[in-house]
Amino acid sequence: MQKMMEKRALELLGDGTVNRVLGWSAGDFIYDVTPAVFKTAEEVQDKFLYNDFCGANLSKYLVKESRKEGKILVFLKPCDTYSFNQLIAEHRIIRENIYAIGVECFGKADEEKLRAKGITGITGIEMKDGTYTVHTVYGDETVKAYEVMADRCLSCKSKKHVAYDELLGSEGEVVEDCNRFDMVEKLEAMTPDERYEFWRGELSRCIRCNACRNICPACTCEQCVFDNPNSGVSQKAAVNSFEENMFHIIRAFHVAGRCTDCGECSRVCPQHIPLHLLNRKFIKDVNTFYGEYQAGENPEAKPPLGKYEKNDIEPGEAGGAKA
Amino acid sequence: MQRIGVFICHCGTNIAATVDVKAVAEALSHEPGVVFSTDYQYMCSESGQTLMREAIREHKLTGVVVCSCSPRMHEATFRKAAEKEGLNPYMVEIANIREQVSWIHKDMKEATEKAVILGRAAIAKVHLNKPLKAGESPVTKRALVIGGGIAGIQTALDIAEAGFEVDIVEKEPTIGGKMAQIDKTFPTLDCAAYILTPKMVDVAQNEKIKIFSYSEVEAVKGFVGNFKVSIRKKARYVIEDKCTGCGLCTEKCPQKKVPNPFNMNLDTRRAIYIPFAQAVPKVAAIDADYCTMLKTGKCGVCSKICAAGAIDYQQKDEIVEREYGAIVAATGFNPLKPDKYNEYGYSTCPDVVTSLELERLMNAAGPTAGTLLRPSDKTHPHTLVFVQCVGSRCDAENEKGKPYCSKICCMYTAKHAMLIREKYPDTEVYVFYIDVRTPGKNFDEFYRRAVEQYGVHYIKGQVGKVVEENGKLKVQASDLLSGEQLHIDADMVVLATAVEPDKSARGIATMLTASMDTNDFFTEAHAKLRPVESPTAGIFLSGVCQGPKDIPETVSQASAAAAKVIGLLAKDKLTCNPCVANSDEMLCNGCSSCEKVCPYGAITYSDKEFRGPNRTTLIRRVASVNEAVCQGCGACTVACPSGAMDLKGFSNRQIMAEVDAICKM
Amino acid sequence: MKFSYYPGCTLKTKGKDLDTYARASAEALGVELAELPEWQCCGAVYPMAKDEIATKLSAVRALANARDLDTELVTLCSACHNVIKQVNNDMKTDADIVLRVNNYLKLDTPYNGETNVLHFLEVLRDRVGFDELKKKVVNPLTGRKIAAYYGCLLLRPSKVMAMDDPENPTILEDFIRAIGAEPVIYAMRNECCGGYVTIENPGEAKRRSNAVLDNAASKGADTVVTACPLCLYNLKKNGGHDDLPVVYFTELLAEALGVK
Amino acid sequence: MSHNKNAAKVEQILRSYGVDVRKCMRCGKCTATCPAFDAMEYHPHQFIYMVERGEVDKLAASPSIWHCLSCFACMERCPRQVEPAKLIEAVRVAVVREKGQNHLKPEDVPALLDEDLPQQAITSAFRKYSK
Amino acid sequence: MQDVKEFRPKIVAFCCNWCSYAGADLAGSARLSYPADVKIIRVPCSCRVNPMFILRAFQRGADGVIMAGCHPGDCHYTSGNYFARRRMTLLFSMLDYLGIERERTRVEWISAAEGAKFSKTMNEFVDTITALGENKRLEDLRCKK
Repeated sequence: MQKMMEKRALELLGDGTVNRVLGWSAGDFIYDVTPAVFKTAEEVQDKFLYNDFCGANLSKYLVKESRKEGKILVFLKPCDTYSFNQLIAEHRIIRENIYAIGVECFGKADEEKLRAKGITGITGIEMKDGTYTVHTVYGDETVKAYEVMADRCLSCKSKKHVAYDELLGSEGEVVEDCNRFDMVEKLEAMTPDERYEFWRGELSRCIRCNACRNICPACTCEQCVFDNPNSGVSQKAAVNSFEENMFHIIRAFHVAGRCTDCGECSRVCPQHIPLHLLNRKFIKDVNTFYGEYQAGENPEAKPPLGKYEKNDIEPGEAGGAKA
Repeated sequence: MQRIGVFICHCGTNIAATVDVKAVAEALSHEPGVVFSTDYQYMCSESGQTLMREAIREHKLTGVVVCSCSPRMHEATFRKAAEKEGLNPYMVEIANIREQVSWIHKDMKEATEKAVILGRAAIAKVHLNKPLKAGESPVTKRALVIGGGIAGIQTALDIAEAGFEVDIVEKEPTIGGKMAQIDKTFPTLDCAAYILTPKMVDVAQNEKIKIFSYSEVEAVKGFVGNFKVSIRKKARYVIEDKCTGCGLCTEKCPQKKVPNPFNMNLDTRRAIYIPFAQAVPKVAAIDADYCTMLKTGKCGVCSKICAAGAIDYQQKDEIVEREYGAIVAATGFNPLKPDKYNEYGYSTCPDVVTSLELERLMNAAGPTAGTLLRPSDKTHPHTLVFVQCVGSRCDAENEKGKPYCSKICCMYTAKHAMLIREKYPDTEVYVFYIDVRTPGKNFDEFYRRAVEQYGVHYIKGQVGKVVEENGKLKVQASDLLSGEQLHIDADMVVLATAVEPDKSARGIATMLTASMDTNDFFTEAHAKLRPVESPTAGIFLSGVCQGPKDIPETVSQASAAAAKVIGLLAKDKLTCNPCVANSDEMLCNGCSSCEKVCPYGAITYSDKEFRGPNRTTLIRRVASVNEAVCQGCGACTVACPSGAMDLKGFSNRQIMAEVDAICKM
Repeated sequence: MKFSYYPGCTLKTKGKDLDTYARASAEALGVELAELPEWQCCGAVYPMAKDEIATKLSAVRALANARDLDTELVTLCSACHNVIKQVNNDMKTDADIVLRVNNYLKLDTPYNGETNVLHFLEVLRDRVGFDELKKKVVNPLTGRKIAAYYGCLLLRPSKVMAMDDPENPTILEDFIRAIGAEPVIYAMRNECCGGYVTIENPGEAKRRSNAVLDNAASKGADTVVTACPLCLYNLKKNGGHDDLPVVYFTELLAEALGVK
Repeated sequence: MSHNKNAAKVEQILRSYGVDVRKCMRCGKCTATCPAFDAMEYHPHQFIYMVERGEVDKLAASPSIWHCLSCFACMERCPRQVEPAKLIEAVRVAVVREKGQNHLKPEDVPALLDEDLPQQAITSAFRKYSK
Repeated sequence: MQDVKEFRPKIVAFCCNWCSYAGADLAGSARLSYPADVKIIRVPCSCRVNPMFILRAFQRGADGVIMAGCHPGDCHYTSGNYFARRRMTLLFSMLDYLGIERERTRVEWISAAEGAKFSKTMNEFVDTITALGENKRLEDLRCKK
């Protein structure tokens, strides 16, 4: 796949269709992949990478990149295409300045899970028939994919590309039984006290590094309310438990109906707080109360908080979690 | 830092009896920014306002807090007073310590504490207040009246009299409404037609009035002074300008079996018809549900005989767009259909009729040419039983009826009883009542005449069951004063059915954003002091759409509504509400979230250049608000994730400052 | 189409006809009426007092049994229908009664009004459909003029019974049309026949039932149908119209379906 | 009877009844509709008013309460949802709950029967008239 | 000077100007009392109520927050309360999910004519919150005096 992508990138750069390529670049380690913009064929040949560690969602970078001179090539995994569409719906990226190539994804590996299995010194990774072959400095290891796959990929909602100019591989399909709400349901089934304890345990670890917000493709505000001294709610470092509550509830509310459930927030959280469970609660409630809605699936669709029905459920009837 | 003056109103003893006003003034004087704090007996009085103005001058106040009655009462008064002293009126805030404190709390300590807290919240808000300047919008000097009954007719005539243009939209082919169906009017017993039809002619001849008959309001956009209304002119298949109203077609049409709603379906008319002889406009209409030509393409009799060539089978509904400065709802009423009250046998016995049906049976222009005959066998009835309050005064849980008194039934029943006894002295007339309600000029005298002069039997009690057997209506009823159950063999039973708002009213209210009560009557802006205005600016109420009324009351209210409309149309400019949304372009993402929730389409987007880093320019899509269109609901402010959209006068920070002040306690 | 069926005491003895003809007709219509394995007398009159619990228990047992069998519950006798449907409504809406009944009964699963109660007439109208019924009629009762007698219990209180318009019902008339006869509409069809005081005050019962049949006869009826054994008894015995036979609606149904 | 005892009885009846008697607007439709009017000494609208006035003893002693046919017509037709039939039942229940006040005794039954009388009539009579 | 102090909740009520605030005025003029613990903040429409305000109130020590607006269908601005309804439905469900007592938040539709409902609602809400006790789960302790 990497070869095919590299080939197309070079062709498109070569024929002048695009003047830049947005992709992934290897860092110090093969699993330490970072998004990067490649401006020349040399850079592409030198640094471009696509492997089972390329989890980062590139669509958000287009907010800035698509406003620059010339067209840019971007590679989008299925889940990234939802974010891409949502950003188009919100006029945050300029479609004409983008050439999007959809690339297949069967789930990305979680380096930390590999390490927990004792697999270190990784130099390469390949997947075949649900098994990873991991090349390490100590030799090759094989491991069942589901054992070391990122959590968000284990409950992947869709392998379908919903937006692209060109596809490498198949278009893919929506995953029907993705079970992504299992944990939400589990929490809902708890008593309020248990839920409170759960979230206290999770959110109290927050260090307000803002990584979740910075990575989130729905958080593209020119200036975040929490950074704006005039908003009346801007805050400095976390001092007190409420701060994280406020920040995370408001952040989740701001992306409610817009979050595509890409899972980047939880992926980048250095404290491993399952932030996606907040977003998924909103998604589940929206589905339950107002009918199935997948943000980014269709850029023309009206968002659930931008419309209403006269007989919508009343807040008092919504009931929340059942004990 | 603002320089704030605080004024605590005693409201006589209304506030001062429960709130220690001196203590409140003292406590609030220590709040940051407060440079003056006092109490006074009546802040809204001339001298109270002078006190405030002097303080503004002497203490160079930049903000004012008045702790008094509800801002819905006197906010405007105090703002005007401040403005006279050169202070921006929007630097004045009210703490409501009457409705929310003194009137509902008894304990003085508790009430005083709460008053202080509400005062603090208002002070906290004023600290963040900014001078606001209200924009102006022009006024379209034309009014729309929805409904062409006596209410709409009177309102339109009065507005036109003052020199303004008026359009009447009437859903039926003619104006006239319910009054056109009525025979005589109480308490004078003059003929409804004699007094109504001249008015209808006045409407037709008035150059300022345009009638859209057989038309309905389709959509309403805009706001006070600047409404844009789409009117659907329903296809009547007759060209209005060509039809001379000769009526030949209505005699020659071969389709004779069309129920005639003007006569309460007690007789039939043709498929092409003019509702009644005095119709305005006197233009025929074809009932598409019955016209053979429209249904099968075969017939065309009316077209052949129409010398004016007015028939147009191809006519389609037409949408007309018109602009108005004010809109009057005069949508009227209908009598409740008593088909849920079949203990009285309405659905099964033709001789059980409603009062409006009886009007037609007694009207010279009605199906029996004014001779009272039983619908079943066209014989003269000798015994009539009237039942009052059918569907009125029901418990709120009763699904069949209405909780209110319909107000007009006692009087029209007395009228019916009297007229029948006068014309047919051989009849016995019984009226079963719960109470006889006759508050009105010459009303009780009228009712007493029915009893004393005409010998109508008024019985305190109700009818429980009507059984039709061998041509008689066996009426089983109670007589509560004698404690008997009565069994009367009657020939006719007349039901005084409840008045209910016309079914179209709910949809019209929604279009007008005018509020309604649970019975679908329009709500007035103030039950006592603003009875002909809707709370929505520029929307006025005329007639029964606001609540049950008789003709004199309807006409009074119609004229009152007209006076309000004239007052509005006489203005060249209206001051807009300055508390509108405002988008901070530096923060706006251009994401369109706000636009989706704006009910007025007040938000537009444009690409703007912004300075980027390193002397670059960035083009960004940003929202802007049309301040003349925005009504200031604030829906957009919550939809906006970046906080770029805010509401003047109710900004995020102002509201949060109030929250903080209240929670601090 | 399978339903749980609650016949009630009277239908096992004096009102056998009502039951037998219903079963025969149901079979002909492809409706399975499975009699509840155990049922007790419903009490024949709905206890209106809010603080009466004991007299509601047998109805709740029947309702809970039907619920456990995952079926709707069909009744035939007007009185049983009235009692069971009203008790069921209590079990849906009155928290206090629900609590006390369940505390008393100690069912495996507390009963909360889950069962849907249907009168056999409703089965004919809403499940089989009168149009469908009409197609299955082999022996239409053409020319017969039949007066439907509803009485009190089928229709009232209408908020709970919710079968038809309590003052101008049509279900029996539509039924009569479906079996090929002509319905006779008369005002007394929903007035009480006085059945409940037939022991206590036969004079009163006579006056009431006589008024009903007089009204029906005046409209030209040749037969009166009812769904209530007590009404049938009372109208026959006290109605004073030997010229006017009173029969169960199921008898005419069976006749029309050719299974009598 | 002392005032307090009467108050307790009224309260008991109102509890069984479960409707607010003050909803009644005294239109008399219940009495107009009542098929058992002729047999009664007091009539439905009076039941309501008497309970409202606390005159339950007079009512309890009256044969009227046994003449109600439980046909629900007054409940159905009352415009104020006052449900007089329920009140009458509440009074009946209060009476039969007092020992020895059973209106119908088993030993009286055989004399009343004929061969066609449905069980329903006897059962309902017992339910209504006895404890 | 104080003996055992009974718990008096802090309750913030956001009321829309056209219906519920007018309903509160009507409750006032009809002298239909409700506890002084309820403090009203006037907003133009229920759709002006930002979830941030509600969280802010809790942060600053409110024990209960109620939002009151026009009945659905009767919004002065046509549709504001419909949007507010969706927002609050989701927000309250989220708060519940985080283990914050559901009873602390409430939405009621109270018209300008429903003074009695206003008073009844506030009385009920104060009772509910009093029974629940102090809000500890959302309070920012630094904001406490």
